[in-house]
Order: sequence, then structure tokens, then C-alpha cells
Amino acid sequence: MTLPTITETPMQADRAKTIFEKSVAGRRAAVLPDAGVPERPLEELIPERLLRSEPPHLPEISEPEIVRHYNRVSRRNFDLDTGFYPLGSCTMKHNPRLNERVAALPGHARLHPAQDPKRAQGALELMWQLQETLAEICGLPHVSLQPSAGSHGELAGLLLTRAYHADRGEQRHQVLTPDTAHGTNPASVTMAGYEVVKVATNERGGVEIDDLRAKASDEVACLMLTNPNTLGLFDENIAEIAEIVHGVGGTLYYDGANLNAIMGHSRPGDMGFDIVHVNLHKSFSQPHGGGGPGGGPIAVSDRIEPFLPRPQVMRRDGTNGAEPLFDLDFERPKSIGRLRGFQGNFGVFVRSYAYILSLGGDGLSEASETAVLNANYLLARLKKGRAGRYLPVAFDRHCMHEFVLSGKPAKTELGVQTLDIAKRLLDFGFHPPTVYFPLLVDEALMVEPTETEPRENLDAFADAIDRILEEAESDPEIAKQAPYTTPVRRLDEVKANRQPVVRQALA
Amino acid sequence: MTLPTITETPMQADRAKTIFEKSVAGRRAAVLPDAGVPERPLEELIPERLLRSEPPHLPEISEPEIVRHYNRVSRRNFDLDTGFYPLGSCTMKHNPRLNERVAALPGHARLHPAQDPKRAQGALELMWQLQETLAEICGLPHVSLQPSAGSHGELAGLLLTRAYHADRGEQRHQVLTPDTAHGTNPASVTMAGYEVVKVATNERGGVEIDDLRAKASDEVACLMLTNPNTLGLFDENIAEIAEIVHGVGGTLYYDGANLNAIMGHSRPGDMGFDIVHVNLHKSFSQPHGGGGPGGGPIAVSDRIEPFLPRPQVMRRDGTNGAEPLFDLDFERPKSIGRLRGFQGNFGVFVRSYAYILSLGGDGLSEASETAVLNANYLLARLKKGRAGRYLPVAFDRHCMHEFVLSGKPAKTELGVQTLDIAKRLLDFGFHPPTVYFPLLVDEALMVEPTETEPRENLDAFADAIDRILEEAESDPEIAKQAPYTTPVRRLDEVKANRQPVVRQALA
Amino acid sequence: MTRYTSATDTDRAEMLAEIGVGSVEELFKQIPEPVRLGRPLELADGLGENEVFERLVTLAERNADAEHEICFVGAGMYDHYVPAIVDAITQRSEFLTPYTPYQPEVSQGGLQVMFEFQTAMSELTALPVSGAGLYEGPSTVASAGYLAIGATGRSRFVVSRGVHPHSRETLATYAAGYGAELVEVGIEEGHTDAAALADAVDGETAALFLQSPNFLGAVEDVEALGAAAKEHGALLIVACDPMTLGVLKPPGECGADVAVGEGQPLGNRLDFGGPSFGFFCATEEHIRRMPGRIAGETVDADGRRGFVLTLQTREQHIRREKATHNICTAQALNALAAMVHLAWLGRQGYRELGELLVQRTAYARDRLAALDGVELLHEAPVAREFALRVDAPVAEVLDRCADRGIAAGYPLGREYPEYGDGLLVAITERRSKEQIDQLAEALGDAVKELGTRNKQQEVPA
Amino acid sequence: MTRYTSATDTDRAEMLAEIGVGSVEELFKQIPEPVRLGRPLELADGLGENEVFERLVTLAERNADAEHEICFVGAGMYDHYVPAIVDAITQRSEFLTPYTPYQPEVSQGGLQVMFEFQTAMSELTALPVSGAGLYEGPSTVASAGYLAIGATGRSRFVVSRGVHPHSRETLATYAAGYGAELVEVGIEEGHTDAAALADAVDGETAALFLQSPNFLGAVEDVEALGAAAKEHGALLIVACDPMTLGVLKPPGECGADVAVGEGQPLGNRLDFGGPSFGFFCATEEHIRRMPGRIAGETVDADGRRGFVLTLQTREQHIRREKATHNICTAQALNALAAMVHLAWLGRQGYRELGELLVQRTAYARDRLAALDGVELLHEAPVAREFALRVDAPVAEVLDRCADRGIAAGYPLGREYPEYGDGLLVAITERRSKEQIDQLAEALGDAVKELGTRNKQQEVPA
Ligand SMILES: Cc1ncc(COP(=O)(O)O)c(C=O)c1O
Ligand SMILES: Cc1ncc(COP(=O)(O)O)c(C=O)c1O
Repeated sequence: MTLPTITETPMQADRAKTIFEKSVAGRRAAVLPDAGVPERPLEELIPERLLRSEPPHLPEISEPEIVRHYNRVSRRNFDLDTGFYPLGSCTMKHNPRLNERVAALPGHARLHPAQDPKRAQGALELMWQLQETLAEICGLPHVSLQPSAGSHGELAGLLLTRAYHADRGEQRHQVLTPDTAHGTNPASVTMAGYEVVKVATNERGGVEIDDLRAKASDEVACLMLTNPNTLGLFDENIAEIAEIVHGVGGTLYYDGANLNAIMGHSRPGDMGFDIVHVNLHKSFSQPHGGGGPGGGPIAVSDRIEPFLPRPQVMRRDGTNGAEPLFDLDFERPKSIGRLRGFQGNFGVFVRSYAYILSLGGDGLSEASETAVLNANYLLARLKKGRAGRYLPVAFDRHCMHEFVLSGKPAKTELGVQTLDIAKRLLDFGFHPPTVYFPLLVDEALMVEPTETEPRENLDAFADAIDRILEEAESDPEIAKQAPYTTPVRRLDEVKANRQPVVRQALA
Repeated sequence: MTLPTITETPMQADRAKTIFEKSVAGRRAAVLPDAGVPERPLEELIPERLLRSEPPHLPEISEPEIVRHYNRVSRRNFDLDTGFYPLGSCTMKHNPRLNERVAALPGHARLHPAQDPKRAQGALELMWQLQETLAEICGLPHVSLQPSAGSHGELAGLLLTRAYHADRGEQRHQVLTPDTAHGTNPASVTMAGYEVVKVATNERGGVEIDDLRAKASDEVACLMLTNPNTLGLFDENIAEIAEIVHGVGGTLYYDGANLNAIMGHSRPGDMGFDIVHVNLHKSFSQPHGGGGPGGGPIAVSDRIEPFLPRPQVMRRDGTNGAEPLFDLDFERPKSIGRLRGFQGNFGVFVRSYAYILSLGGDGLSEASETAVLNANYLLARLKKGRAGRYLPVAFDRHCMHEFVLSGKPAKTELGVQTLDIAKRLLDFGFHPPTVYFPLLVDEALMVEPTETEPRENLDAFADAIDRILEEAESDPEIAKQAPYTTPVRRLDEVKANRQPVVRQALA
Repeated sequence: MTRYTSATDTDRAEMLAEIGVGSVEELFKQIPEPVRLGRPLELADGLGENEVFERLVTLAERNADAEHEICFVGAGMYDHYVPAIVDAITQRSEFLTPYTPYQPEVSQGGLQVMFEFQTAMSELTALPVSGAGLYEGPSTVASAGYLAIGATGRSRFVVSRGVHPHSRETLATYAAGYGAELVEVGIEEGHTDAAALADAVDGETAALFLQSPNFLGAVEDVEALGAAAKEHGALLIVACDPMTLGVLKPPGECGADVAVGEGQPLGNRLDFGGPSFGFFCATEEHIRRMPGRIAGETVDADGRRGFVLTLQTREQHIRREKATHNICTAQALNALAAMVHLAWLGRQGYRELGELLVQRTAYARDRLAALDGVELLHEAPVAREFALRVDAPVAEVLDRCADRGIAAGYPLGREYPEYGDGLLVAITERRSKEQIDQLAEALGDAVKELGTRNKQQEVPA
Repeated sequence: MTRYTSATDTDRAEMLAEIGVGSVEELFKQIPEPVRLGRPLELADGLGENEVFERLVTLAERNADAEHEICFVGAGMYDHYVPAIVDAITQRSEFLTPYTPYQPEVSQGGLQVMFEFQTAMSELTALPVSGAGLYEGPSTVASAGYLAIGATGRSRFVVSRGVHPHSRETLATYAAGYGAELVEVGIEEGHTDAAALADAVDGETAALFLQSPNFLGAVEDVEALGAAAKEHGALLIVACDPMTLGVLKPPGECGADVAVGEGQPLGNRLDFGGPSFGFFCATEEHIRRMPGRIAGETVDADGRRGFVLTLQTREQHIRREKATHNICTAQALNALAAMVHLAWLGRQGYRELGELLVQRTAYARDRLAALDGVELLHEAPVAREFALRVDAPVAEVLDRCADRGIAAGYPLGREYPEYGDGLLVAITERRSKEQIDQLAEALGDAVKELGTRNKQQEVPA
């Protein structure tokens, strides 16, 4: 026998086992209080045929083992609190723990959503203040906090557009989206009962004005735009674009995913947008939670206001110098109605409000500056190295808060695809950028460092990219078979799709 | 170039870097409020010669990077919430998160220790209830919660003994401790100004009665005992032992580190002990925190009571059916005085009290039963395998909550020491048992599984021990060079001692 | 102001030099002058952490929360006890701060949790397929409608008035977009009017929407009511309360094609209404129309077990305008909370909790119905919530109870004008017998004092 | 009852079979009958988690804590703001649940933190060596005494009356054990009486104990006072408040041989007095006599940097009766909290905080001293706490202020009978100008109403 050598990392050697597989009949964690009331046979209270015959197969496991299970499982994630996460379009900025602390105060966390507004003044004031703040940031006077995330905001925006046009006796069927648009935009369009019409991108990465002009008609309900767009570029023709769309009677919808680039510098409302959604989980530091929760408030112009979802938080001035009173307004006759239960993701509002209070107006605008500085610095660093040759930037301008590289030369010259580079980055301890988006760019890598990264991390990332390309110059297989050190290596997605196993088979 | 093979684990490759090494001049996390008052030059308020000329070199680093630093560093620890931690004498039982939650309630966490007792009734009642509970568990009527950990309790006990004898006009100089005693016992003896006299262990692992009798004299102030002792064995002669020590006028001190074996089954007070310390961080689930905080309350008999530390929590019955009032008693003329600041590790009391409320009397006694069951089961499992031959149990009886193996045969027959086995266990994902303690047993391995481990973990541990011994049969080098997969491998302690580097050199 | 950034003046200067510009301002030149803000935001200056904390504490203390009031309000969200391990686990950076698991090799933690969650929800509802979670209950009901349209090619919904008013309203909002007609079926003695329902469902019906227990707390006979849907080839979509499924027959055993609901009772705090999550389970045939993320099991290049996001061709980022839904960011962390809560309850605890709710609810219902001026709104069987009529203005009754530290229930009037005197009372394991008795006393007193008739006078002396 | 265990009846039966006994009872037979309890413990039955939670909430709400009262009480522990990242980090299982780092290969996290902590404390105190932390302030002072005896072979302590009364009392308690005589030196106008001190220190003196700022808040001239110790070869032991060392000259620059203190102000909550930690720093020559754990840097078998517990021959587990101290379990987690807090403050923030305290304290002192019936107890320079005399019964004044939601300070009477009318007022960054003004108002009113003389009458009309 020879001395052990490491062939797998400890985590690789620790094969995945679900909590159901750790279940042993008869074990438990919870102990419930005694009912404390005279008990009656269940069948006396609810007819037997409406009762469940056998309890579901939930895990049977003690509390210590539950904790161990999820602690161990958690380490199989890469997370923002561990390392650089330049996932383009996702704004992986620092998630302050202060925000978690204030969200957990019992006055927030244990407040029933149906509490009488008289007894929820703090919560309603917070929501109202957040509305006011977002209105100022977006440059649009009216805000609804209801939408639960960006895509929910998009749907809301399109339903508002529909209601707006209907109110004017118009029926329109098309929604314009640039070919750089995020997938949620066209998906929302369909869900809102519209048809997607794509608008081309010009050589500066902006909307192709001629194409827009050609497609603008009285069939067009709305143009959805991100600005800076998903290439990280500010569309300099925004005023003209707005004029064209407004000229045919359409609304302008602003996908706020990239708001982090322009806070305090430029406002969608001032650009001519009618409706904006804000991703609280991007620009306003709500943690992403591995896929939510988020918040997608919308800000709108006066003409859209009557249609905002119900209920709406309102403020009534106090009479005779009394404190103002906050309330929920359910009487909104033209409202599109509810988008969800109760008033929205309040816990998210608390976090984002705390974030905004922390930074203040000056801090928000500095955050955008630093985000833009970081992105341009990283771009400059990359350009100087092998990335300049193999991963050229798609549109060679200064970027805003993110930029998009094309892996096309790497693919043709080195034989490594964007996917391979992304996977190899994992071995270097980095989360890869967003890949293969926007679709317009071949083999795209979309890099968003955010303002909360120190320069050393940007340098280290640039160095890693350079190393990976250097490796690929001598042996592309290194990247093609990567990663090597992650808890699992490349996964067979085809198999997962062909015979989907989406739940555990249990006894 | 060939494909990368793993030569180090990712964590090994990530070399230690301190937070000071991540510091960059000018960076910061905290933002302090404005003073908000008219400011004056510092030198006007405090003479310049009493002022600091240059601020200390604390790290300069942003909040996100602090979080990342400590999150990453934290993963270089093995912890109870991740895996089996059978560290003998340490009672690594589950640390319920409920206890953290209730300790963090502002009514506890932000209560100033000098708050007027009138306005801290909840805290004082909690302390009083905990005292009562520990009194019942220990079988001794009076409790002081002041000592901060076991060793502090020991010192308290010896100072109480001194005060007790002084009060009787006696001066005694010796304290008896069995050779199985924990290191804190003799250390406390010296610190309390006594001389240690060792008592031998008999062939059943208990106190050698003849030796005790020989050493018992009117010079003896106290006998310190753990029962079950550090071999995990209950001393059946405890009644006789007590009689002997009491016979010469000494006190009996119970080191409560092993209380987890006997809760609800046997009580130190009933065995004849005068003073007991309880480790709240062992039997009563306070997390160990990587070396504290803990709590070491003492329970004492009537004759010791007058000497208890100051202040003492007391309860005054309410007059005319009013609620009782809780207070701090500072007027204790015979008291040995304070052992520390304020009233003790209150946050620890909250956790342990919550634990006791959760389990209740029945639960505590069942916990001890399961702890004993688990230990005996693991011992039986080990005996059946190679451990039976190479790591025989030191005293072949049923054990209580822990047991001690001797690695002597492994050393002589296989050439692997207890240390090597311990290190190799790390590669199997287990924390090793306590090693080389008690001193009495050659190459000791002291194993305490606790009641909160499921049987599978005991089986897996037994299997790992067997595998390690099997490996050693064919190649002892495997264990001798272990571990291989930990964040660092064996560390050079000699170097650390020779030229101690106990702080970072900074500019 | 608090910044959370690192760039010092030196960093800035060196970075600008590397970029080759003289100032950050220059980078912003791509924003045309006319759309530049050109003034500071009119927001307060930033604050230090302790100031923000104090500010938020002050706001929070102006809310009457369930830690300081005895809360009998339900109406879809319930004051259940969230075990401490839920917070400990969901607050781990490793779960709290990653994005959606786009890179499965470094997202096995989140993906495995999704897989476990899907298994658990599938067990609860007795339906074979579950998604990884949507926003919250009502929008999930609306999403089920979208699936039904796709699955049946029809666009008419029949909806019981027992379905949560928020769900009905949200369904209507969405339906205005994807285009569907809504027909509502009324309530009779607490239950969905079976005859009216049978009439309403026809060959054009895409889906029948039921809720059990319904909004008035009544346990519906889903199987019987659902027969009409089966008959006409409409989908049977059942909204349910996940805390009752240890006791009540699960939708999958009642013929449901889709089960949806509000996930809050599972491990999620009240949070004034969110974030929580919506669950969405279905029969096998709908798997490729399901909305949102689904995790699936597979193997890695070396044969190790692993998990991935699967069937992504349903989703917006792949299929864009052809996607089965637009959802992207959902509520993964809230689903994790639910999974931990369910593991903590375990198979036995989950059932026991359901039974506890039924028993205490029965006690509370009897106790309150026995009060003068209070009567049952319906006598249908209930599980954890029940409806009363009070012989006094409901809003004032609630104020009186609030003065005594009790949130007595949810007033039905706004959403059910026909029950202007209706009050919905919810029970959780946190509501002890003593608290129920306190409620009885407070409610009894309030109704007596505010009552429109004085019962005493009615009784002949 | 809650168990946290796994053993089911089946497990139990199979395990007993493996052991070869018929029942668990049999295993307990080794406990002789006479010392068996033979009855259940007279304790309440166990409870479910939500019941325990409610119970503890009820108790907690019967305390007036600093979140619900404006707290000007200090006296060694201060209501500083603990940044949220401290909780997040200290609550990580990886830091919360391991034992003392006996196996360094799997304890690098804790060991590195100790090393960082030692570096930080050594920087703060300007002394080259720091331990990894002891229990809390006062017992750490006593531990310094034990070191002094070992280092000097003498056993006489001279202690300023400005040293915290708890420290002096604890020192006396310990001294009764290890055998040392205590001589106290009084206070004059706020400062340690320099002349009396010079008289008290002699060639038999093992150590001189000073505190700065002293218990009355006065910044002492440690260097000048310490000269007596230097002269006679006694150790100079200085207790200090770690929150003032950004501003005040550190002990190491004042000739201290040992600096000790209460660590609570650094990242630890009030917790009604604990757990916190004590810090212990010293000159190089004392390194092998230091109490408690010390982490040191080294390398592993492959040359990687690593950390270990070092100089363990000082410690009880190795040296037993010859150990330099008996401490084993200490307060590692609390030291981690301090380290995170210090990193968060950073070099600039740490200094700024010190300055903020000085400025606000100066304001508060002036403001309160200007009140009728209130005067300064001494006029010595102060950093963050100051002493007043009030012309009214202190206990009643405090009650009045408490009625207005203010904990006005610490009454000196019990521990300093000579200042029966003394009140110690402490300032933190949480105490805003507005709150100080509120205190002034409340205190002014209370003294006016309760005052023994009516100032108005004194003034001739
Ligand atoms: C450009 C863009 N638009 C819309 C969205 C959708 O936002 P959400 O995930 O909040 O629904 C995203 C999110 O990734 C995005 O990047
Ligand atoms: C038997 C025994 N006695 C005493 C102690 C000391 O307790 P503490 O660490 O709480 O000071 C220990 C702790 O390890 C122990 O195991």
C-alpha cells in the first residue's frame, strides 16, 4: 500500500445524499405543545372521506442531523459572501447584514399583513417612504411596490399599458423589444397577450433607429428597453427613441435591471420612459437567496397612475398639525387590480429601505460611479492581456457598469468555448460571468463587477482569465474538461432533460 | 501540458492570509454618526501628553471583504454542526438554535448589568429559576451562578473551602486529587494556595481506598473528584470515600464535567459532595464557541452557603399575594467576595435555562440514559473490530457516558501512536476523541459520543477506526503522515514554541 | 454615508489611469447631456449603521405585531412558530447570497434543496411533479390559469367564491393579459354551491378553481365538486393550505390536476405579507408546461450524483416569447425555509400539527359561538379557521379587542359585502387555550357593549 | 419534551442487544443503590420550542433594556452599537460550535482569529504580547496579580481606589487564595492620590494596579503614577477601556508591564453582564507566564502557513499544578466578536469613535453640570464617562428618570460611600445629542422636585 494521494477533493468524495435518504422511521425533531383543549375524534369534526389516510413521507430525523445536513449542503454552493461573482445583469453587490437585522425585528417580521392600517403605521410609512425614494431615483412620480420581481414588474407594466390604451378606446397588439432584451421581456409580452416585434441593434450597440422607425405604428403598444442595455452601453439616442414611440402612441417601458449604472446620474423618467421597474434584489442590495426573494416595484408617469395595482399605500396629511396617517387605498376604479396577495414583499422593502438610508442620495450616486469605474477598469485590464485577442469586447466603447466580451476568437483560434472558460474559472475560485447572453453577441461573456468589489479582486479575475487563455494556447483540453475542483464536475443536462427525475421516489 | 490533477485540496491551495494582510490604507467599513455637538480641539479636553499620537494599526478594509474574510476563515474549522465530535470530557452535544434566539432578545442582550433590580425582574427571575433547577439536579440547596467556567468554579470551590475552614479556625494545606483528574483541578489547587496530593486509582478505575485513607489527615482541606471519573466509570465506593474525607474534616468537591452521565439518576449532593460545579457549556448545551464562553455555576451544601460569592440572586416573597420580588444580595458578611464582574455570564444562563425548559426533568434524565447507551454501544462496536485488539478499553466494564481506550498495543504492535490515529480520523471526516488524557492510561483515547448522535454516526466512526487500523496493519506510514485532506497538514509545534510568533508584525 | 465600497482616492486615480481617462465623469459622458440629472438626488444623506438601526426600530415599534398582540388573524397567512433552525440555515451566507443556480457545479447546495423541496411538496399534495416555487399564493393561482389555457386551448375559468379574494383578483388581473373569461360560483352555507358549479362548468371551460379549506375556513368536498371539471375536460386546480395537508385529503387524491397555494405557513414569517412563496404541483402530463425553476437529478462527468435546473426549454431565458411563464427571480430562500420547517416537523410532527389545529379550532369555534351576539357564519367542517357573525359593527369590535392586545380576526366585509358582519378567526399552534379564552372574553365584552340589540332585553324576565 | 436525540425504540433495542444487556437500566447498575436518585427530578416537564420561546419572551419583556430605555449606565460595560456583521459571523456554526482548537489541522479558523485578535489587542495596548482572551475584566485583573506574584516573587499589591470596584473585589477574592496583601490608595479630585501612592509602593510590592480612565471617568497620568512601581521593581498593571485607546495614550507607551481590561465594549452586547471577555497584554518578558490560550504562527508538513496553540507548557492541561493559571474554557467567541468589530471600525473608525465619545462626553458633562442641584464630582479630564453629585437622593432621582424612559447613570454610593450623592454617566455613539438633552431635562426636573434644598430660595429675590 502506498500513501494516499488526493484523487478527489473532500467535497467530491462526499456524495450527495438527500434528507429523505437520511430519514429513519420514528425519529423526529419538533415537539408540539399539547392541544390543551378537550380533544374529540377527528372524524367527528371532519367527515372521514375528506381526511388524509396516511401522512406524507416527510423526513424523520433529529434536529442536530437536520442542521448538519443543511450546513453541509450549503457548502456546496458558491456564494457572494465568499468570492467574486461578476454575473452580468445580476448586480451581485454586497448584501449588508444590517438589512437582515432590521428585517427580523418583530415589528416587521411578525406583523400580520391584514393588520388594520391604524396599527401598522410604521410599516405603511416605510413603504410610503420607499415609494417616494424610488420615485425620485426613477424620475417618475408614482410607485407601486407590489410586483415581486423584475419579470412581475414587466407584466405589470404591460398590463398597465393595456389598461391605458383600453381606457383611450385603443387596442394594440405589438410590443417592441430590442434583440438584446432579456428573456423575461418577450416572455412577459406573450403572457400579457401581446406579440413580440424585435428591433435591431446598431453598430454602437444601441437601438437601430431606422428599424425602430419602420416598426413603429399604431399597432405598437409599448417599447421595452434597458438603458444602459444588456451590453452595458447607454443608448445615446434615447430621446429620439422616446419621441418615435410616443409619436405612435405607444408607452415606453424601462427594464430597471441595469439601474445600478445610473443612480443619481440619469433618470428613466427624464429619458421619456412611462413605466419603470426596479429590481430591489439588484440595485438595492436585497440578497438573491439562490433565486429569490426579490422585489420589482414599478414607477410610472401621471398618465399611467390611475391604472396602478390595488391596494396603493397613501399618506393623509394630519389635520391641525397632527402626524400624517398612512393607509391602503383599495378604491382605485381604473386599477388593473391585484398582482399578488397582500401588499408585496415587505421584508424586501425593509432591507432596501435600510440600504437606501445607509447610502443616502450621495452614496447611491457614488455607488453608480464606482460600479462604472470598476467595470471600465476590469475591461481595460482584460483588453491588455490575452482576452484582448481571444475575448474582444463586443462593442468597443467605454462601458457603463458592465460589458460584454465575445468568445468567438477563443472558439475559432483556440478551440475553447465560452462555456469552457466559464467552467475553468470555477477552478480559480471565481463565479463566471453571465454566458451566452445577450444572444446578439457570439459566445458572449457578460461581466458586471459591481461597486463593492475592491480592485485586487478585479486584478485577480483578469489574471485568471489570462491564465486560462494561456493554458488554452498550449492545451485546450484543460478548459474543455474543466472544472476539476468543484463539488461535482460537469453535469449531464441532457440526461436530466430526457428522463426528468424531479423528485425523490419514496416508499 | 497534461490535464490538471488535484495535488492539494482547494482549501489547502488557499493559503492563510490574515485580515491585516488584506488591509489597504484608506479603506474602511464603519461610518460613525456625526458628533452632533459643538466640537472642541481634543487637547482642550484632555492634556496632550495623555493622548495617543498615532492610531493603532487596525485593518483598513471594506465590509464586504471583512465578511468574506471571516466566512472563508470559518470554513477552516471543523465544527459540531458539521460532524461527529466525540471529544471525551467535553460533551459535544447539540447546540439548539432556539437558545441563540432567546439569548438575542433585546430584553436579554441589551440589558445593562447595572440595571436596577426593580427593572430587571425577568433576568433575576431567570437566574433564580436556573439556580433552583441546578440545585435540584445536583442535590445541593444553594447555587451561585458567578463562575465563568469549570475551572473558575473549581477555584471558587477551593476558596469556599478555605473560607469554611478559616471560619472554623482551621488552616489546611493539602487538596487530594486522583491521578485521573483533569488538569484544571491541580492548577486550581495551586492557584487557591493549596498543595496537590495525588491519590491512586484502583483496578476498577476508581479511587484506591487504601491510598486515600493513608493520605487523609487534618491537613487535607478537600478532595476533588469527578464521578463518573475521567475514565467514564462511576466510582462505586463513593459513599466510603465521602465518609473518609468528611471524617478528617475535609470538604468534597465535585468536578461536574461529567454530569451528563447521571442527570436525574444520581446527584452529587446525595453522594456526599459539599460543592459541585456544573459546566453549562457541556451538560446544558451552551455552544463551545471554539473555546468559550461557558458557565461554571456552583451548588453547595448548607454549611458552605454563608461563604458563597457576592452578589447572590434572591427571591423575596410578595406580601399579601403580590408577585415575588427578585433582588441581588450584596450583604453577605462571610462571603468570599466577587469572582468576577457583575452577575455572571447571563447570556449563557439564558441558553441553558431554555435548554432545561425544553427537555424538562424527564428529558434530562432520558438524555443521560441515551448518552450512556450511545457510549456503551460504540464501545461494544469497537471491541468487536480491530480496536478490540489494538485499542483495548482501559478498564473493561460497562462505561457511563464515555470510555477510554489505550493505544498501547497499536503503538507496540503496529507502530502507530494514538496521535496518528487521531490525525488519520480527520481524513475520514471525524473529529478525534480526546487524546493522551487521562494520563493514567497509556496512549489514551477518550471517547464521548453524547446523546445527540444517531446510531449511524457511531457505526461510521467504529468503521473508520477499523479501516485505519486495517491500513496500519499493512502500512503504518499512512497514519503516521496523516492527515492529508485537512486545510493544513501536521503543524510544526516545536517551531511555534521555540520562536513564538504570537502577533503579526505591522508597519 | 455608508458605502460598502473599497476604492480609495489612490485606487481611483490608478484605475482611471489604466482606463485612460481623467475622471469618472468622463465615463459618464456617454449619457447625453439632456438626460443627465445634473443635480444631486433629493434624498437624505447617508447614515451610519447605528442610526439606520435606530430609525428602523422606531418604525417597527409603531406596528402592532404578533409578538406584542395575540394574533387570530389568518386569511391566508398565519402566525405559526418558525423554528430557530430555519433562521440559522436560511441566514447562512451560502444560501442567502448566491444567485439562481446557473452554474450547477458550484450550486449543488441550492439545487439539492430545490430537489428536496419538490419532493416534499409533491408528497404533501400527492401530485407527482412540483416546481421549485413561485412568488406567493395568489399569483401562483394566476399562473395555474396560464397553464390551463396552454394545456386545454380554452380560455374560460370557473372560480369558486370560496377561493381567496386575492387569488381571484390576481387571476382576473392576469386574465386581462393572457385573455380569459372568469365565471364565479357562489357559496352556500360555507361551501361552494355545487349545483351552480355544475351548471357553470362547460366544454369551453379551461379550468375549475377551488380552494380547500376555502376562504371561510370550510373544508370543501373537492372530489365531488371537481367531477364537473373531469366531465368537461377542464383542469381541476385546487388551492390549499399546506398546514392542513397532514389531516385533509391531499388534492392529488381528490382528482386535482394542479395544486397551488400560499407557502407562508411553512417556515416563513408573516413579514406584513411577504416574501413567502407559492407552490405549484401537477400531474406528470403537465411537467413541460410548469412555470418557473425545476431541479432534476443527474450525474457528473465522473458519474457522481448531482442536480441541475432542468426542462429549461420551458423558461424565459431559453425560450423567450415561447416560454411557459415569464418568471425569473422567484423565492428560493423561502422555499428553503419551508423545507427546513417540514424536515423539523417531520412525518409525525406534520400530522400532529394538523390535528392540533383541528382540535384547538373546534374548541375556539364552540367557545366563541356560545357568546351572546356571536354566531357561526356557517357550520361546515373546518380545519384551522372559521367564520363568525357578530351582532355589532365589526370594525369597532376589532378596535376594542385590539385595545386589549388581541387581533381578533379578519373582517369579511370588504371582500364579501354579503357578510358585512363576518369575522374570520384563525388558529395556530401558538394560540393556546388560555389565549382563546382571552379572545372569548374580549370579543364577548366588545359585542355586548357595542351590540345592536341587547340580548338581555330580548329574554323575558 | 424536546429531546434532540435520535434513538428510536428499534434503535434502542438493537443497541442494547449489541451491548449485551437487556435494558439501559442495567448500564446504570454501576451506580450503587444508595446514591441513586430513585425518583424523577422535581422539574417541570419539557416543552415544545414555541412554548419555551414564549416563556423566555415573557421574562425578557420584564426587563428594561437599552432598546427600550435610553441607557447612560456604564461602569465598565457600555451600550455600544454592535454591527450586524458581528452577529452574522459569530453565529456561523463554524465559529459557534467547535471546542477549543485542540486539533489544529481542523481548527485553523479559530486559531487564525486568535492570532488576529492578539495582533489587534497588542496594537491597541502598544504591548508586544497578547493572550487570546480570558473570562472578563475583573477576573483578568486578578489573573494579572497572579502573574505579578510569579514574576516578582513578592506578594503585596498596591491598588488605586480608581480601579473598578469589581476588579478590586475580585482581586481580593483571588488574593485570599494565592496569598497576597492588598493596599488601597485613595482618590483626590478624581485622580489617584499620587503622594499616597508613592508612599504605598515599596520594595515588597509585586504590582501597582491602576485604571485609566478610572472608575470615576478620570483619565489618569499613568506614566507619572507608574514611576513608583518602576522605582521599586514592581510591575505596573494597567486596566483600560478598549474603546478609549484610539484617543488615549496606550498603556504600553506609559510604561505598563501588563495591560488588562474588560472587552465588552468591543463587539459584545451587554447581556446583563456577560459573556464578554478580558484581555491580557504584556511585555515580551512575561510571555511564558501569561494565562490562557495563545495562538502562534508556524508551518505544516508541506510548508504551508498555519497556526497552533503555543507555549502550552504554561497551561493546566500540560503542566497541571505547575500551570501559570487554571483557565481552560475561556471566551473565544467573544474575542472573535471583538476582532470583527475592530476590523469593521478599522484604523480610522476606531480613532473617530474615540473622538466622538470625548466630544459628546464633554458636551454632556457641561450640559448636566449646568443644571441646578447638579455639580461635577471632579474636574479631571474624562473620555467617555464622568461623575456628578446630585443634590437629591440618587436612588429616587434614578427612579424618576426611569419613569421617563431614561437610565440616567450608575449610583456610586454602594461602592463609594464617600460619594453617596454620586452618579456616573456614560456616553456611547448611540447616545445622541437629543438623548443627552432629554437626560438633562429629566435629571434637572428630578433634582428640582426631589432636591434637599430649593435653589430658587437660595437666590435672593
Ligand atoms: C435585463 C434583465 N431584465 C429583467 C430581468 C428579470 O428580473 P427578475 O429576475 O427580477 O424577474 C433580469 C434578471 O436577471 C435582467 O437581467
Ligand atoms: C473533567 C474536567 N474538569 C474540568 C474541566 C474544566 O472546565 P472548563 O473548561 O469549563 O474550565 C474540564 C474541561 O475540559 C474537564 O473535562
